[in-house]
Amino acid sequence: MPDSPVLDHHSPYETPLHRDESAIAGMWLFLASEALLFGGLFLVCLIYSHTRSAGWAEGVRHTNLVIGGVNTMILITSGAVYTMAVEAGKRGDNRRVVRAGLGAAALGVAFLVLKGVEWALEFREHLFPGPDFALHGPDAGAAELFYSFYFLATFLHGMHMVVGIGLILWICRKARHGIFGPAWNTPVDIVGLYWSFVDLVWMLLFPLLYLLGRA
Amino acid sequence: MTWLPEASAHAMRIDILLTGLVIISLAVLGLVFGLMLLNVLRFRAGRTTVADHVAARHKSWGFEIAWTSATLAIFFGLFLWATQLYVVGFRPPAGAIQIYVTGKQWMWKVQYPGGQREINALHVPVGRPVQLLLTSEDVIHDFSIPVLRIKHDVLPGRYQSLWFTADRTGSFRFYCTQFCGLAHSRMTGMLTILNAADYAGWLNSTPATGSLVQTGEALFIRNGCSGCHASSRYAPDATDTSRAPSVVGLYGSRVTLADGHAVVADAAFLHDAIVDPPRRSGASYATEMPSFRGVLAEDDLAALVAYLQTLSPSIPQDAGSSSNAAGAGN
Amino acid sequence: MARIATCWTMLVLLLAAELVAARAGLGAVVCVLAVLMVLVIVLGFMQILRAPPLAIIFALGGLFWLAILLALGSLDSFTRTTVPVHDTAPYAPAVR
Amino acid sequence: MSGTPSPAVQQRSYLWQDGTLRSWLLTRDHKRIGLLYLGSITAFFVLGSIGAALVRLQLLEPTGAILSDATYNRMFTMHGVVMVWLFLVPSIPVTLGNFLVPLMLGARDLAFPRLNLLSWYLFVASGLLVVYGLFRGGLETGWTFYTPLSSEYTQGRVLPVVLGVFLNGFSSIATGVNFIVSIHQLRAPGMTWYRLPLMLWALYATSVIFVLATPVLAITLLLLAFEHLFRVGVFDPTLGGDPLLFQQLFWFYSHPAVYIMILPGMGVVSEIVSTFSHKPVFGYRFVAWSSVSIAAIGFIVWGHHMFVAGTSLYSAIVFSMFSFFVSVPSAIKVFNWLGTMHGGSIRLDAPMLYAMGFIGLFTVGGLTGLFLASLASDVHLTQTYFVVAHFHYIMVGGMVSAYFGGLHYWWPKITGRMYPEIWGRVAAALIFFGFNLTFFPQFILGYEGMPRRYATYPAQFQVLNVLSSAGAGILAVAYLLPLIYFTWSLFRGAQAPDNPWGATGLEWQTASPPPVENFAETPVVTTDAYDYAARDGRADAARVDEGAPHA
Repeated sequence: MPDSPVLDHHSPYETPLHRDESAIAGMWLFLASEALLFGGLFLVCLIYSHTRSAGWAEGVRHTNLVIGGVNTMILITSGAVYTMAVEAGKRGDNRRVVRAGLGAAALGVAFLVLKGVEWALEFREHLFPGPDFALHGPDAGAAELFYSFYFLATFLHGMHMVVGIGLILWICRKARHGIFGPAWNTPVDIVGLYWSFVDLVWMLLFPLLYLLGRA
Repeated sequence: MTWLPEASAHAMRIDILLTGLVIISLAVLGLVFGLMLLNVLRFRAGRTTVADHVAARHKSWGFEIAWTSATLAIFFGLFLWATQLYVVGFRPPAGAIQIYVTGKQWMWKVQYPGGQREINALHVPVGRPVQLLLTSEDVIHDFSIPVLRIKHDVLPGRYQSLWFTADRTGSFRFYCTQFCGLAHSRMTGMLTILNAADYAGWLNSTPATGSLVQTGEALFIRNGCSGCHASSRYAPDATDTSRAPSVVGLYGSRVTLADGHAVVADAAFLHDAIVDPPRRSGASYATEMPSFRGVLAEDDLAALVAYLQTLSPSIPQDAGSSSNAAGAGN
Repeated sequence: MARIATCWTMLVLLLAAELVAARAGLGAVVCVLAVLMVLVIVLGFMQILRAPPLAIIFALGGLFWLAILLALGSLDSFTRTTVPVHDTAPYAPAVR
Repeated sequence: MSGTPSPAVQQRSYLWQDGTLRSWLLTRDHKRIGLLYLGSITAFFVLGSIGAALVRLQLLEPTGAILSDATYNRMFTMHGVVMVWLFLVPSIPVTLGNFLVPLMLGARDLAFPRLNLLSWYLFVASGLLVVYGLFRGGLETGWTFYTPLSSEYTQGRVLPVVLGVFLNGFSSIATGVNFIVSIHQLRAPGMTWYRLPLMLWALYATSVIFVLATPVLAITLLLLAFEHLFRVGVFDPTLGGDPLLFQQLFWFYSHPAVYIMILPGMGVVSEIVSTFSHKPVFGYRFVAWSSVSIAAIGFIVWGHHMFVAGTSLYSAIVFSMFSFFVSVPSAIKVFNWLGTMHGGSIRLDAPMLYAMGFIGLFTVGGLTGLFLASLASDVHLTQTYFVVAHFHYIMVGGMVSAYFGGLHYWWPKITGRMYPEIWGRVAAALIFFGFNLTFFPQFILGYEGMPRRYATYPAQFQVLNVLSSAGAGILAVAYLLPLIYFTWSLFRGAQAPDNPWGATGLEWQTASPPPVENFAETPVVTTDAYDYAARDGRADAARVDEGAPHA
């Protein structure tokens, strides 16, 4: 990732624009790769929610819809707020980048805190798969499969959130030194792509974990 | 080294397919190596004038389309041929003898419709379709019978089916071919294909469910004894004593204990050894045997000892002369 | 600024619609709404149409391979007939 | 034989400018990163070979000659894991690829130089984790980590090994992203797609697999780690989970990974065959697009690893058909290489010997692949030594030959020194012979039914196993030779000219070894790749300028 508006003499690029376009394209390629990372999880979900639908739905019914819904709202808002930082970066308004960035990061932290509360509740209810799993009956096995999926999916998404928050804070630190301008704001853009992607994954996970099969 | 026999009509059809593949492969290999050699001989540097580069470049389309479509056509033919032989495996004939095979680290347990059981051995009659219903108690195994050219993975939690009609008698090996842990290479056994009369005789002479010996064998497996003690005469690991002494031929043999004196391993010795494992002199094993005091009831111990006695067929014993003969409980 | 606000509103509305559809038990509708939300994010927040053309190629490529993974990966599970082993397995040990 | 290079060369070369350790470890120069990779994967190659040597020694006797069952299982697991992830997958892309991609493009560096360095550190960290796991406790699951053996029935060090392979994946993804963006964005003026050297087409296709398949491996391993850690998870059969789902996900990566390993080899061979035939590659566009189609079709054939695993009939038929399709582009390549040689002016230097070895052995590997793509014969042959022989023909006979061929071919460019030609040819011949002696008997063993991963085996298989082990001994010596003479040439080899082979690529138009900035001025490409007429014309013109008689 480029770290300054000017090209040094070893840079492989001819012009700064050429460099910035390459960086953005590279980020999209990385996101395509990330999509397949989550793709493996979606495949697991796709298969079990059909072949073991009864127990899977039972698992869905035991997730905490209130916290899940609030968290979805938080992420939508956080994504929107960070997109404002991207817009501010394009104008070269470094102070707004910092403010919007910190806002988005704070919302991200709120998401993680709520997620933690949700996990704690689930642990207390013995919803973590294992010998003392709370649900019983013929479909309990599939419900445990669901909770294995649930915990891993939320963990993986949470890890992406942590990385994303770290990246946003890094952007804020850079912006405080006022280095972004209309000519060069690629890092703000790239982190925005990543943050929106984390958002996007949650928009898919939310129905899979909380909605499909609930009624 | 003898060439692998074909013990079924299906095996023969597979061999014909393989022969076809070998012939095609040899033809292609001959072509590739031949052309390479010819090119090297004919066009070595200094032997020819430099070729006309430009002319050679634009004539390639005809060749490309020719060899692409030729390979495609050959491959599609092969695909159809091989698929039609594979589909057969999914259609077991009605009226096949159904034999249940259970894989477990690291043995094969076989049960017949009449209740007969054996370990690491499979007896089938010649000329009649046999369907094996395979499952596993732990990890994924694979039941492979090379002479029949068939194999199938054995998964925990569900049945897989493997069927065949053997057409010659004899004894052949079967293997576990899916890596299943420590003693994977010892998870093999013998397939014995018998003619109809011998098969009937074998079924009659093999004890069915409920005999003391069979109870003992089940206990021997379920309590984990078989994990360390080699117990099968069929498996190639019959002499593996790295973890614990083999119990094949143990009954009636002389055992030297840690304190130096030797005893004959009779029924009482076996009984006490299970409850309170003795130390042997000069022996070091990878595992140490726990005491089974309180774990096994006396009737369990009796059954175990009865089973162990069958593993020393040459020694006269109270419970029949071999595992194939009727056990004490009958 | 207006663009962001519009997108945010659309996302919130879609989320509400999702919840309603889920309550009504319309699974397919929920899936469609989720895909719409993804589209809003990709077009509105990530502005893929204003990214270099290369980015669009990469995104479509990722989508294509994701489709392969999901389609061929689930092919086996959806066409398989499984005979489960129940507790009454024929090799139930003779004792206990 | 001359001593140290002249001061002028030293000053400009990437090797000598600022030779401190720090400058190497923090370098962003793709050429130096390539060399860092070269050093690390050589170490892992040696480690993996030791595993192979122990395995072959063990199999000298039916009851197992030297190792216990447990140690044997750990050794073949170690051999598999180290060779696949720490040698074969990275080999050509990260060493030759890193070195050559910018040079062939006419660029100063890769698109993301710092990402490139990061990928090396990730690779080293992953290698250390894997080695830690394999030697402190060991792992006995085979490199395929099938559940539930790996998750619930092993005491082995699953977590560090799996975490290592996971990290290794991110190193691969970083490399892939870097290559793809570089090839799209950093082509020199005039370097159109159809003027790219075929090596770059191959590396581009490889990178696509890196980027799109590796993440699926990562998530699979994560699911496995979860299951191993908590003894419960999505593949757990006791919950009604499907252990085959692990295999689906695993092979979604691991089959394309086979093409990660072989495609760069094909690229190298295309370069070498063209250079040493002094003739453009026959059917350039077909070879180029066959790389891309191998990468694409390679994604839809993974199910052929599971024909006896208990998948559905439909799935088996679909995957078998696709598997036949994927061999068509490979066949196209082989015929085109032969077409390239036809009518050329062939020199049999060491790189060409390796390339011809590749063509022959890869053909054997590819043809035996047909036996395994055919459903009915696969049932008999899969999970036996036939499979072992088949993929070693592709991976070792093909891929490692190409890797060595490429190393010999570009060694003068990388180091500025020539390797001893006689020894290069001897090693190439010895590798070919030793390899066939090692692995051909295994085809027969497999047909006879000997299962793979067996620490002990029935006595009837001993003769062929002894032959195979003898071949492995020869192969070991043959692999040591290049290690020795390459090291020797670093100090005593003759100074390499800029273009020792009379090749056409841009990398040959700069100095040997190249200067830090690769090219004194950005090259402009005016001709197709492999345009020997243009190159010879330029060379003739240069000779005329110098007053030499026109040939």
